[in-house]
Amino acid sequence: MQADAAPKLEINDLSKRFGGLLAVDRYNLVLRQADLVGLIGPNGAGKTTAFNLATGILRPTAGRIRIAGRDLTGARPHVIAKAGLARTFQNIRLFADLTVAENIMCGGHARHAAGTVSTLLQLPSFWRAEQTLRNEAYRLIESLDLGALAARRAGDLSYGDQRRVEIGRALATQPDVLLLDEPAAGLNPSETSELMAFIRKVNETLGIAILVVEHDMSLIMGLCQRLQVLNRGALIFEGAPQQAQTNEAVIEAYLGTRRRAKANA
Amino acid sequence: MTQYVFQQVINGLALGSLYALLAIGFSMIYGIVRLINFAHGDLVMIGGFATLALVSAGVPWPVILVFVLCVGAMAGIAIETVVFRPMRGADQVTGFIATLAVSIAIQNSTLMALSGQPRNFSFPAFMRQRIDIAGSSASLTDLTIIGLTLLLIGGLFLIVYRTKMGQAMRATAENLTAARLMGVAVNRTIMTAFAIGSALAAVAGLFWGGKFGQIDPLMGFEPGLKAFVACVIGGVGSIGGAMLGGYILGLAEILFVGLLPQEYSGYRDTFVFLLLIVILLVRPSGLFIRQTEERA
Amino acid sequence: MIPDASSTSVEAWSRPRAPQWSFIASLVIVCLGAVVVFTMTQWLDRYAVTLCALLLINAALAVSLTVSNGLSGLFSLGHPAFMTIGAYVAAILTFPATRKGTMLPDLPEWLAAIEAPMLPAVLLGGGVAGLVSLVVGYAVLRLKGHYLAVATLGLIIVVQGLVRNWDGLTRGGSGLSGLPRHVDIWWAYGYLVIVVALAWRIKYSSLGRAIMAVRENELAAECSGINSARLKILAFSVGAVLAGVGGALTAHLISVITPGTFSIVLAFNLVVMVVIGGAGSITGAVLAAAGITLLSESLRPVEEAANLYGLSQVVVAVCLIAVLYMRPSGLFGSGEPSIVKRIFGGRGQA
Amino acid sequence: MLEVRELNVFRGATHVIKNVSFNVEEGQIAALIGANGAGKSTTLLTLSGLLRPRSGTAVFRPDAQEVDLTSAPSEKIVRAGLIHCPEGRQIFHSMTVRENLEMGAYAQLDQKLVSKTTAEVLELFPILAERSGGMAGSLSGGEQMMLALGRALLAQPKLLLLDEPSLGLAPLVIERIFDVIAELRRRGVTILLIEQNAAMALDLADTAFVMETGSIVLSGSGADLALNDKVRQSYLGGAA
Repeated sequence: MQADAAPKLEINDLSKRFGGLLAVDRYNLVLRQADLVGLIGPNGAGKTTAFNLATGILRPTAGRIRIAGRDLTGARPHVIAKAGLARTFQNIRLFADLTVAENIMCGGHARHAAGTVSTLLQLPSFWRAEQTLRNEAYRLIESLDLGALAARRAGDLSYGDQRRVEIGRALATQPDVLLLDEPAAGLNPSETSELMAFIRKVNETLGIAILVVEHDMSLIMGLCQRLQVLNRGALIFEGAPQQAQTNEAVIEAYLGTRRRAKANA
Repeated sequence: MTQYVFQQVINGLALGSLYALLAIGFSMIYGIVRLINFAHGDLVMIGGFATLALVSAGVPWPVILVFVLCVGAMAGIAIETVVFRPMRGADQVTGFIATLAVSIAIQNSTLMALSGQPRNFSFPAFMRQRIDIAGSSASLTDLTIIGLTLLLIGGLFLIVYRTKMGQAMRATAENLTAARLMGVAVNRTIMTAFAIGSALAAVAGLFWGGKFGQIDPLMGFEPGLKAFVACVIGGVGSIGGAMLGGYILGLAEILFVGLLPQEYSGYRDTFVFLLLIVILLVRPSGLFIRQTEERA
Repeated sequence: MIPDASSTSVEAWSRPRAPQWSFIASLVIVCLGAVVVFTMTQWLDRYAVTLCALLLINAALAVSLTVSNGLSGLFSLGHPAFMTIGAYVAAILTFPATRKGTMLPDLPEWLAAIEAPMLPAVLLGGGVAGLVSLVVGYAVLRLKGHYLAVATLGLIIVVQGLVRNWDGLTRGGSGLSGLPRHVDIWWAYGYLVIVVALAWRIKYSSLGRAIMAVRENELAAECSGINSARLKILAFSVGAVLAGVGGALTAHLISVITPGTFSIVLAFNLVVMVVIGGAGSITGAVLAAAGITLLSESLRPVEEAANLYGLSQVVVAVCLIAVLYMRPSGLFGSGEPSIVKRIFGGRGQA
Repeated sequence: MLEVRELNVFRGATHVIKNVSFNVEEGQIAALIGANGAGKSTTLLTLSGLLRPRSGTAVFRPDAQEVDLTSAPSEKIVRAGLIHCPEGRQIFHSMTVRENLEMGAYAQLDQKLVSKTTAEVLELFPILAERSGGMAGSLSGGEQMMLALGRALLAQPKLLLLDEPSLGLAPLVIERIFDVIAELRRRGVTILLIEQNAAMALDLADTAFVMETGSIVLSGSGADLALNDKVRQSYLGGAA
């Protein structure tokens, strides 16, 4: 697959202030096709806030967000999603009362659904749109190996399955960029390694650029080409994952000083 | 002209006192269990009928006042324990529907028991006289209502800000989980908030009857809704805000009717609820609470 | 990466079209209903037929509230406001021109001359209600949960206040009586069929799924590219149009409309029907509406005989509290019973 | 002092805690580490009586008493000396610093003891004395954590449950907080600690438990676990 050199997602000097607290301080990120970048930092460092800014849930105090070259700073989340930026949530947010298949079809709604009038009159274009939605959802469900769960209520699934469905719903929007917020939280190690393989597959075969926030260092180290470290809202490191482990500032802020003391002893 | 305006202001303050009494209870209950208690207005009716029963039994007025406070408190406790406590933890809308159901049940049970016929209600005759103040005159009824309301609100502030129970109530309202972790018995605390709020509403019923001269089983509906408007004006959940909201609403309503030409007075309630919708849209957290952006 | 699923299995799983026979089944059921209605008109007295017509209209209103509240998760109590608007618009249009001169002397010339037939009057009534709901919805739908409930309750009072005081157009508090009795049980039945069909079509379409997604988790829906503000207004306004139509039909069934005809108690009763039926369940709304209407009508003789006015409302309220205790999600949750879905082709499930 | 056996907790339909058993001995610091969502906070909430388990036992034995944590109301658990300092600090923002501390002593009847402990807490955290009349919400994150700790100390804990005390704090403040925790152990308070910063937690802990998807998968002394490959891999930032 020919990598497209133009950035899919470009974030410049993004800042967010809550009252007196600078939660995100001049955050920068460039994601090109098939990038796989990790974002780590202590709890409360501003990772989720950065995600919420990028996806339009919060309005930035300053800075720019460009998606595929379009300036979408301050746009509503559904506009940003349609422009090609999809995400998952730290505390899974599925449509609990809908089935797995319906959840995934919702991801395709923005691109394929028939208009209101066409729906109410059930014109041929309505049936065509429903057919397309279904076919796409089916293919996605097959590839995610969710076939057995398709008719189950999403709220009744196990934690791990819910995570997969949520990623599936994000993929159903056919994004260029995928933001994953702690995808391995609550998964056991074997589920985590399955998830890693899956993320890699999505990244490599579909060419989707991925930014992943995670505390599980084995996932971050095993997966990411590039690593960003955020502390108290500001980037303190960006570079290869291996370099992060020896970086003074990163150790100080995140990996812990006492460990180093012990290792030296 | 100044005489007229003065009388309108006193009238507005008296009405505002009623709204304030109701709104404070409403706000306390919302603050502590995040429940919009639609049945709160019906305690006005219960207070009104309790007063009427005691008056016809010949009980002296100061005793009636105390009794009505107790009746209101007991009614509040009963509603809380029987209906709302089992539903605590359900979502807000479910709770709201339940309060709507309680309100309809109370109203219609009273209708069944006492019929919808309005009953006459009056304070002792001497309350009808007018008092001269600085060249203008005001009715003793209005002045009494204003005075007693301020006393009751003062007492409430003492309880809330000077006693251990009050402190537990504020803590529970702000963060129920943390309050439990401090060893606060939240069920008892919530019950107390219901009791105090409901007692104030029942006294508002006593005043309401005295001011308007009539009571009926459905009388609580309108003041209940308006207490909510008063809360929204002041910021739902804040006791001081509810009090100010009540007075602002009372004054605004009376001045709307008193100062505009006659033909607009029929739009009084329309005006009140347009005000509500506008405030909800412009400052959903109320006039006196600073807007803050939640950290998502 | 996506494995090429064999085309047959795609079709088997994902055929969206309702099987042909479910269309026929729906037709058969509609016809059966028509036969029942016809039998009623032959055997029952006029009062009973009117009562049945009211029951059908109530059921339709409950279903329309299912669209605007149940699917979307909004909690609006504004239905009576839209019914009042629809009823007055239609009534002013159909009122005999000869009597408008005396009862509504302030009408503009062109309105005074009109004596519209029922169908356009009803549609206009629904349309005006819909327009009002767009304006109101734009303002109010940003509110959440019970704030929205109280704001829409306020809307009822605002509309009633306007109607009561706009004497020249509405004849104020005394209302408009002697409306032409254009509406009979057949209108009511047709209205119910159309409302249920529309609700069904919305629910089992991508549109309905998206609306339910907003109900389940607005933030996640937005981040999946769903324009939640637009869908909420859409659901609210569809409900308002249907309510306006229902109000117009009711007024012409009982031949009178006053500012208080559609009150807050009605809002409560409709909400009870939706909650007991299960928010979002069309079947549940129809059954609950029928059950509650029958229950309160059957208590009416008791109320009159024992002089216990209010009994039926107390019973309804207690039923509601009992349902909230025992089955907070209502009789059918937000789904439809599988047998109903099989007959009518519910296509939401895989 | 604390004995948990076969505890199972559900939140809605989700099985969050699965057959969890562990002990905390008097005078020790025990650490519970694991990923976000593994069930650590749920465990603490169950111990302090805010959530009820579906099955299993949890017994708290301060002095000669015995409190059944699966059935006792939370106020009784607090009075027995099991104090939970929750995640995210959960101070009362719109109350003053002093009032927050008073809330800590809410269940205490012995006023002499309360004023003695208040003096100790203010000595431990002088900043709280300085700001005692100010609104708690206006404190910085680190100061809020100190207030939360001070409030918990005023409840006279025999067993202190600490949920992520380092959350969102600067490294210097974290070290200060951990120094205080060590000091508390010297004063005889038993501590059950949840910590994201596994390195610091293991360094301090006498015993430690690793939790994954609702179960305890590893346990041992803090020093042993710090050397465990799996722990290093998952929680200490890879092989160093």
